[in-house]
Amino acid sequence: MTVTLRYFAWVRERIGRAEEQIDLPADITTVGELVQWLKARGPEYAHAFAKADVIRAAIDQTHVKPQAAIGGAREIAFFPPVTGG
Amino acid sequence: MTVTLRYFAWVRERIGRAEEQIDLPADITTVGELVQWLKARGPEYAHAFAKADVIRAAIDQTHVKPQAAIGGAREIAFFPPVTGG
Amino acid sequence: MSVSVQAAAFNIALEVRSLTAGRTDIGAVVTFTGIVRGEAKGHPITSMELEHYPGMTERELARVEALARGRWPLQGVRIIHRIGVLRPGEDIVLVVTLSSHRQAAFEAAEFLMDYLKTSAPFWKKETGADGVGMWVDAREADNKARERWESA
Amino acid sequence: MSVSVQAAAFNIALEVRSLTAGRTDIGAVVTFTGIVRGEAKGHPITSMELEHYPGMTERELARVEALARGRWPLQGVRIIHRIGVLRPGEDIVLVVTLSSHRQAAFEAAEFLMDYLKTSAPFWKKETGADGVGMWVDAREADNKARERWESA
Repeated sequence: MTVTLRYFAWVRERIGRAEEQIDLPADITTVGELVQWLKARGPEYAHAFAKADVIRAAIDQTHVKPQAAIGGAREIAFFPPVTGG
Repeated sequence: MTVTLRYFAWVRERIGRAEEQIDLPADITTVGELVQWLKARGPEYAHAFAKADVIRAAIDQTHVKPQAAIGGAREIAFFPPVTGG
Repeated sequence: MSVSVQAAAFNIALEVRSLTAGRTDIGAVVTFTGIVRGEAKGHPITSMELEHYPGMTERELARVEALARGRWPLQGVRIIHRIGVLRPGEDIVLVVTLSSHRQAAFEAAEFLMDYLKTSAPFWKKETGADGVGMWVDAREADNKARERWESA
Repeated sequence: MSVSVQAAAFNIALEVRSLTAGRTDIGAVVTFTGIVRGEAKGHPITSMELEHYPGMTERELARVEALARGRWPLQGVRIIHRIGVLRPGEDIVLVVTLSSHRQAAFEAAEFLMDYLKTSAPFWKKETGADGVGMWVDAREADNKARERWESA
């Protein structure tokens, strides 16, 4: 399954890109598993996700918890806690 | 002692005037006593102060309770509960 | 002078701008505007007249402002209360509070309105479609709203 | 559409007027404006950049607005959040709430700000006098402010 990953704020800066398409391995079923898989992709990912519990995620533009099932997600985003307003 | 009395809103309308000067009898020492004395002055005063506990008072432009001493007041005002804002 | 009693209308943006102009220490601005409604207790009203106690009004508003400033770290306060005859849809009152953080600005604005409603010497008279003017009764809810600050 | 994400500045008076024009059922209008401060943790900042997640931002703001409308009797809501580069003293965000009575307008405005601050996908980066940009950390106080609505 192909999924678009999007990164924002310092997650984006550390990874060095704003978005990318990935082929999701069949054994990755939750957001938390995806984070672990990404961390193994290279030092920039390891750096971005070093404190994985700080990073927030959204599936198809809705906030989700790490244990959320990826299901048929088209777009998964990772970002720091929000600071608008 | 001469004191200026001022009336506002429906207290003013019932009494039929916005202000007047009175010579304060020596035995009137509190706002509450002044109200009782005013009520005896005529039907328009009796009407205005019929529900004396509803009427608010101010001495020299500061809110006071009925038991407040009149002391050297120059201006005593009577009015309904405020409804601004 | 941050307290005004006036017949003229006000402009929220101009009032806020005059308080914030040239400053970079303000993080939060809260405004409250009270407006004449076209109905009172289910009956249409055509106008509202505001009577007040000149002199005492300004004193009370200044006193209430001082109470708020003693309670929250405010970088600015503005109170405007209109008097005279107003029509439905017209502004009655404006309260503006400025602070570094939003909680203080929100709380101070609520506090100012609760105190203003229960202590500033204004009285409203509403005129209905029949041309008869009726003095507005004080609301118990306003006393309750004020009391929460006294017990806090 | 009562939610806007835009680079352009806004005018509070015009926004309020567009919500109240021709209406006589509104008694209370509360506005909150968030402004860029010239200092962060004691250090001067020269600019702030706001990044956001286009699409999700509008969805979150609309969701938060719907939550507020479900909780208070509101006659209007407006949310504007600016993006891009802003300087100290410039407006960041505007929330406007309209109701018949002031308590609802105040509470809904506070609620909207608390939810906006903790769920709308915006991120602030502050640039100091040395030209170095620093991402702003989320404030625990904002999470606490939001939690009070969840237990209420």
